[in-house]
Amino acid sequence: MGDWFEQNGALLGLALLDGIASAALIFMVAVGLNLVFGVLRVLNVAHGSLFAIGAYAAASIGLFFTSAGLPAWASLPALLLAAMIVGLVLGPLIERLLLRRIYSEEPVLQLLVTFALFMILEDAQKLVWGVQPVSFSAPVSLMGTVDVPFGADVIPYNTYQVILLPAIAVATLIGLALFLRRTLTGRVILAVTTDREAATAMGIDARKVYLLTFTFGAMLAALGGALSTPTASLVPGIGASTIVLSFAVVATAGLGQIEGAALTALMIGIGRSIAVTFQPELEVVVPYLIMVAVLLVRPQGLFGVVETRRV
Amino acid sequence: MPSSFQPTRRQALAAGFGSVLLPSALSAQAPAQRPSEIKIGVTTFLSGAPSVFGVPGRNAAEMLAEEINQSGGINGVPVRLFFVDEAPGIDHLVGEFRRLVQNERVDVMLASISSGSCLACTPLGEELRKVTLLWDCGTQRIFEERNYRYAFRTQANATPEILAPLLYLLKTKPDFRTIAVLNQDYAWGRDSWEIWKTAMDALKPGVRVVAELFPRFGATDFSAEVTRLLALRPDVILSTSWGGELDTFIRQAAERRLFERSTFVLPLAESSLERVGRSLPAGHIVGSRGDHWHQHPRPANPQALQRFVENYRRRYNAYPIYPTYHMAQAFSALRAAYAKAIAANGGNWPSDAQLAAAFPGLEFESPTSRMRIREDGQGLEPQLIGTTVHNDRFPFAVMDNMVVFPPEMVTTPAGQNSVNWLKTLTAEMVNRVPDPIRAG
Amino acid sequence: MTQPRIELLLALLGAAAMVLAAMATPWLKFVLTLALAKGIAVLGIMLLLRAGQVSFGHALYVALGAYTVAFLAPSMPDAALLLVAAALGTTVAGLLIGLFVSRYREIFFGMLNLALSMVFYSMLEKFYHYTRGTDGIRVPSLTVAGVPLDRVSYEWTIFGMALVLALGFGVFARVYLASPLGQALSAIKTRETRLDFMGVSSRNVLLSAYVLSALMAGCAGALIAMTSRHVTPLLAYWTASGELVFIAILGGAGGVLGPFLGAAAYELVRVYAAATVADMWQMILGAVLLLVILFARGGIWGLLSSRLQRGRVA
Amino acid sequence: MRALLEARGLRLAFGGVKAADGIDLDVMEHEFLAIIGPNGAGKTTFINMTTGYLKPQGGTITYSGAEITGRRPRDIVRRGVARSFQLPQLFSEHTVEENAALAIASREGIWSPFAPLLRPAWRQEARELLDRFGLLPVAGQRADALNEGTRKLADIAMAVALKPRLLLMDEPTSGVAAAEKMGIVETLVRVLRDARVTAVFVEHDMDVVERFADRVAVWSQGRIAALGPPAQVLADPAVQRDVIGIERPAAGVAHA
Repeated sequence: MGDWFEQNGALLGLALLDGIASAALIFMVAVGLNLVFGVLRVLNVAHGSLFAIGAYAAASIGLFFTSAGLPAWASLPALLLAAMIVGLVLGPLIERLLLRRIYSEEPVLQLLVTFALFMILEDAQKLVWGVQPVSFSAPVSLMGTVDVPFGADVIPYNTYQVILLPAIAVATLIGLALFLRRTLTGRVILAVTTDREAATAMGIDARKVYLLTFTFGAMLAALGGALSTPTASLVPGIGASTIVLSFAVVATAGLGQIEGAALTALMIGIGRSIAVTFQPELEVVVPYLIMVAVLLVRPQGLFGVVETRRV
Repeated sequence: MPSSFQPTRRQALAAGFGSVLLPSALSAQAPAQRPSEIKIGVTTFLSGAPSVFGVPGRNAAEMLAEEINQSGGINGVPVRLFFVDEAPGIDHLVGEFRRLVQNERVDVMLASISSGSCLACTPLGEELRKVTLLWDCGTQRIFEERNYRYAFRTQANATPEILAPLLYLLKTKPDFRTIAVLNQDYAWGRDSWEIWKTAMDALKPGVRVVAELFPRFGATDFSAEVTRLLALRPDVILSTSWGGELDTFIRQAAERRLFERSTFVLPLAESSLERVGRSLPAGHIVGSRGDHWHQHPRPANPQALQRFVENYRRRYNAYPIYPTYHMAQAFSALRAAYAKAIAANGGNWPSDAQLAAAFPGLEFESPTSRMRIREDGQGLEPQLIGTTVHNDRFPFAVMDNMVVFPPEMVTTPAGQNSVNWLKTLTAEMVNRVPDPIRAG
Repeated sequence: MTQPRIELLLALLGAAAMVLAAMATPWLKFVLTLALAKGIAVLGIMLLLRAGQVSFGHALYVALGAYTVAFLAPSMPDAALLLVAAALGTTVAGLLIGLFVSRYREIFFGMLNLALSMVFYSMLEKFYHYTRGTDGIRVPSLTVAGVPLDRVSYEWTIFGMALVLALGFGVFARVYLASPLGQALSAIKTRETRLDFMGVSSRNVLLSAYVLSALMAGCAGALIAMTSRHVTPLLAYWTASGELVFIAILGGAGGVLGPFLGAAAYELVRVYAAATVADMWQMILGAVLLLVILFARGGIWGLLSSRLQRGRVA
Repeated sequence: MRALLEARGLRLAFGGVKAADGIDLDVMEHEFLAIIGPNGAGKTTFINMTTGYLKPQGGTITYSGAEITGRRPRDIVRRGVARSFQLPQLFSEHTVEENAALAIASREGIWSPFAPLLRPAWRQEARELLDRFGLLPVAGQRADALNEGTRKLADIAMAVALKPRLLLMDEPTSGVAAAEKMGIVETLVRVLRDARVTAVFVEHDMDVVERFADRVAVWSQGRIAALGPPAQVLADPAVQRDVIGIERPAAGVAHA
C-alpha cells in the first residue's frame, strides 16, 4: 500500500485536481435541481434543457460581445448575463404556465409534464442553434494556464477550470447556505422544504415561494450550462446526459440538501477522475455505483432526513 | 386512429392490398413501368449528437435532388426524398424503413450514418428486395460477414479509413515508440482502435500502448483524460472521435499544450477543421473518411468539385464536410446505376432486381475522383490524409503534404476478413505509399 | 354489462381492429406488433403506478429480454423457446433487483431503477466483445415451435404471439388487480404504514408487482427483438424508460386497456410525426403528452370510459 | 388472571424530551385498561413501542410470554396485537367495505393473486363487521369521503377485523361528535367483550374512562403516576389537579 502511494501519489494529486474542477460544474447543475425538488417536490427533467439553453445562450451572447468589439474580459460577465436572462425568462414562464396547474396532481404527472417540456425544448434548441457544435472558449484562453509540478515535469491546467470554477461553486454553496439560513426569504424556503403543510398553515404563500425557487433553480441550471460553455462544444443532446447525472446527485445527496449536493458532486467528480487515471472503463458507472452504495447505507440519501409519518 | 392520419391510411390501404395479393418476391421481378418519380428514402441523424453529420448529409441530399430535378431528373424522371431520423432507435428506424418500402413504395433506400442502423437495415432491405445503398456508415462487417444482392456501399469502410492514416504516420513520422488512444466509447471507437492496433502490430511491431481511453459517448469534458495524456507524454495520440467531442478534445488539448508534447492522428478531423479554427495547431495528421477535401490537390474533375463546394457554401454557409461528399457519391452511383440498368434492359425502366444487378462493377464519379463498386458490393474509395498547416487564405487549419491512397492498396480484398488481412501486412507496405503532394 | 365485461369486449374489438389494420397494411403490422409489445411493458409500469411508484428504469428489463433473445438465438433459434428464456431471465433479474429496490419509495425508487438501468446500458456498451457495443446484435431468422417460416408468415406469427400475450397479460392483470394482492398495491400508495400494522409486508406486496412488471417488460423486450430483429443498447437508455411511463400516462392508468391504447397511439403519433416532420417528432410527442396531462388527465382510456359511462347514463 | 402484556423499564427520549422514562406496566388478560394524561406525556409513544413502530432505548416488552421488544410491526400484529390510530389510517382510494376486506385479507393471507378481494366469504364477514359498528350504510363509500367520526370507527373496525387478542386504541373517541360518543363507545365495548379482546385505550374523556375502563393508568412526563380502578385513581387529588384539571375544570361537578 505504501509503495503504491509512493508510485501513484502524484497521479492521485492530479486526479484530485481534475475531480474538483469537474465536481464544481456537477454541483452547479445539481444544486438547482435539488433546491427545486426540495421545495416544489417536482423532479424537473427540463432542468437539463435549461442547462443546455443556458450554455447555448452564453455562447451566443459571448460571440456577440466579441463581434461587437468588447474587450476580452467582457466574456466572463457574458456568461453570467446569459444565465440571468435564461433563468428570469424561462423560469417564471414554465412555473406559471405549466407547473402551477399540476401541483395538486400525482407526482408522476408533474414529472411527466417536465419530461414533455424537455422533449419540446430539445427540438426547440435545434431550431434556434442548429445541430453543428457551437463553442465559445474566450474565457479559458483569457485566463491562461497554471503549471502544476508533477515529478520533474509540469502539467498545465486551465486556470478557468481549476481555480475559477471551484471558486464560483464554493461561493455559490456559501451564498446559498447563508441565504437560506440568514434571510427571511431563505428561511421561508427552508420551512417549505422541511414541512410543506406546516409552512402553509403558518400563512406562508407557497405559490410565491414556488415561483421564486423555480426561477432561482432555472438560473442555477442556466449558470451551470453557461459555465460549461467555455470548455465544451455544445451539441444537441447535452441536456439529456446532464440531467441523468443530476438525478443521481439529487437521490444520493438527500432531497433538498445543498451540502449533500456539494459532497455528492465532489465524490462523483473525484471518483470519475480517479477512475480515468487508474481504471478508465469504470468511469461511466462511478456516479451510479456511488448512489447505490450511499443508498444501501443511508436509504434517505447522504444528508436526507428520515420522513416519519405521524401515526 | 386519428383522422389526421387519413391520407397515409388511404394510400396505405390502396398499396397494402396490392402487396398482400402479390408477394413482394413477384413484384420485385415484375417488369416495371417508367414511374412518375423516383422515390428515395434516406435514413440519417436529424437529432442528437450525430446530427452533426446527419443534417449536412440531408442538406446535401436536398441540394443534389434539386439540382437533379432542375436538370430533368434521372433519365427524365424527377426524384423525391423521404427522410427518416435514426436517433429514436432501431425499432423506430426499422419500422420507418418498412413504411417507406411497403407503403410509400420508395425505389431505393440510402441507409444510415450509424453502423448499428446499417447492420439492421441491410438485411431488411435484402428481405424486402429493395436496393439499399449504404451511404455513410463505417462498419466493415457488413460485406465481410454475409453476401447481399440488394445492398451496396458507395463509399469505403473503417479499414481503409484507419489504415491510411496509419500508413501516413509510418511514412512521415516513423520514429514513434509510444502511443495512446482516446476514442468515443461506442462501436466505431472500439472498432477503429482494433483495426489500428492490429495493423500497427503488423507494420511496426513493438510500439507501446500507454493508455487506452474510451470516455462515454457524448462526454463534454476531457480534462482528466488530457491530464493523463500530459503526464504520460506518448509520442502519438490517436483519436477517431468526431463532432462536438472532437472539437472539445482539440480545444482542451490545445489550451493545455498537449499538442506540443505529442503528435495527434485524427482520422475524422476534416469535419471539424472549420469549426475549431486555429485551435488545431500545425503539424498534426488529419483524415476525412475518403478523399474529400475542398482543397483536394488533384481532383478528377476540378470544375465539378468547385461547383459542389461553392453551391453548398452558398446554400448552407459552411464548407461541405465528408458526409455531404458521401451523399453526393450515393446520388452519383444511383444515377449511373439507372443509366446502366436501363441500357441493359433495352431502354426500358428496370425492376428492383434489374437495378440491383447494375451495381456490381459499377463506375461513377464522386466530386473528387472516379469510384467503383466491387463485385461484393463494397465501394472502392481513395483515402486522402494530410498534415495540418496554417495559412492566410483560411481562418482554420488546412491540409498540406497530402497523400491520396489508391483504394486497392488500403481496402481489404473481397472475401477476406479485415482483421485477418491486416495481420498479414508487412513493413514493406510503407514503401508503396505514394509521395505526398504539396498544397497548391 | 359490468365494467370488466365491457373491457373484455373492447379488448376483443381492439384486437380485431388491429388484425384488420395489419392485414390491410403490411408495415402497420410491424408498428402494431411493437405497440403491443410496449403495451405489455407498460402494463407492468401501470402495476407499479398503482402503488404510487414510478420506475424510471424498466427499459433495463426490456433490454434484458431483447438481449436474451439476441444472445441465445444462434444456439436456440426458436421464437417460442426464446420467449420462455427471456421471461425466465427477466423474472429472476426482477426478483434479485426487486429485493433491493422494493425497500425504497418515490424518488429513491425511481432513481435507483434509473441508476441500475444506466449501469446495464453502460455494460452493454463496455463489454464490446460480447455485445458488439452500439452496433448491436442481429437476431437471425427464427423458427416458431420448430416450424421454419417465410418472412410474411413469420411476421404474422410474431404479431399473433404479441396479441395473445397482450390479451393474456391483460386478463391476468385484471384478475391480479382485483385480488387482495393487487388491492394492497393501491393501499401502499395511500397508507403504507397501515399495511404493516395489519401484518402485511408492504415490501413484499410491491416486490410481487415488481417481479410481474419485470416479467412483462422482459416479454416485451423479447417481442421487440424478434420483430425488429436487431438489438442495441439504446433499448436500455433512460429515455426508453421515460417513454414507457409516458405511454402509461398517455393511455391512462385506470384500466388494463390503457397501456395498449397508449402504446398504439404513441407509435402512430410518432410515425405520423416522423413522416410529416422527420426532425421534429420529439417536439410533437412532447406537445401531445403535455396536452393529455393538462386537459385529459385520465389519458385515452379516461376519455373513452367517461364517454361510455355517459352513454350508459343517457 | 395473568398478564398478557408486560412492560419493564421502557425508556425512550426524543432529543431531550423523555417520552418514556422507566415504564413498568402489566396488562391483564381480558381487561380494559385506560391510559390518561396530558398531551406529550408519552401515551402514544407507549402504543408505538408496543406495536413496534418505535424501538425503546431500554427495557423489555413481553407479550403472551414471549419478548417482542423492537420487533417489526407486522411480526407483532401476527402474534395478535392490533392497534387503531389517533388520526385514522384508512386506504383513501378504497371503499369502507374494501378497507375492511383488506384487513380480513391481511389476517387470512393476502398472497393469492387469483381470487378477488371481495370474494363472497370475505365480503360477508366485512359486512357483518361493518354492521356491528353501524357502518353498513357507508360500506360503499370511498374512505376519503367520510366524516371524521365515521373514519375513526372504520379505523377501529379494521383493527378488530384482524381478530387480535390485544387491541391498543389511540384516542378512539377524539373527533367524534359529543352526542354520538357514548353510543359509539358502547357499541365498541360490546364488540370487544363479545370477542373477548383485551384492550388498552388512550382517552381524554373521563366519563368514558369511568364507565368502561377496568383500570386506569395515569401518564405523566414519561412515567406512570398512578394505576388502579377508575374510581380510586380519578379521586386522587394529584391526578385531579394534574390530569383531569385540564379536562374537567370542576371535578365532580359535572358528575353531579
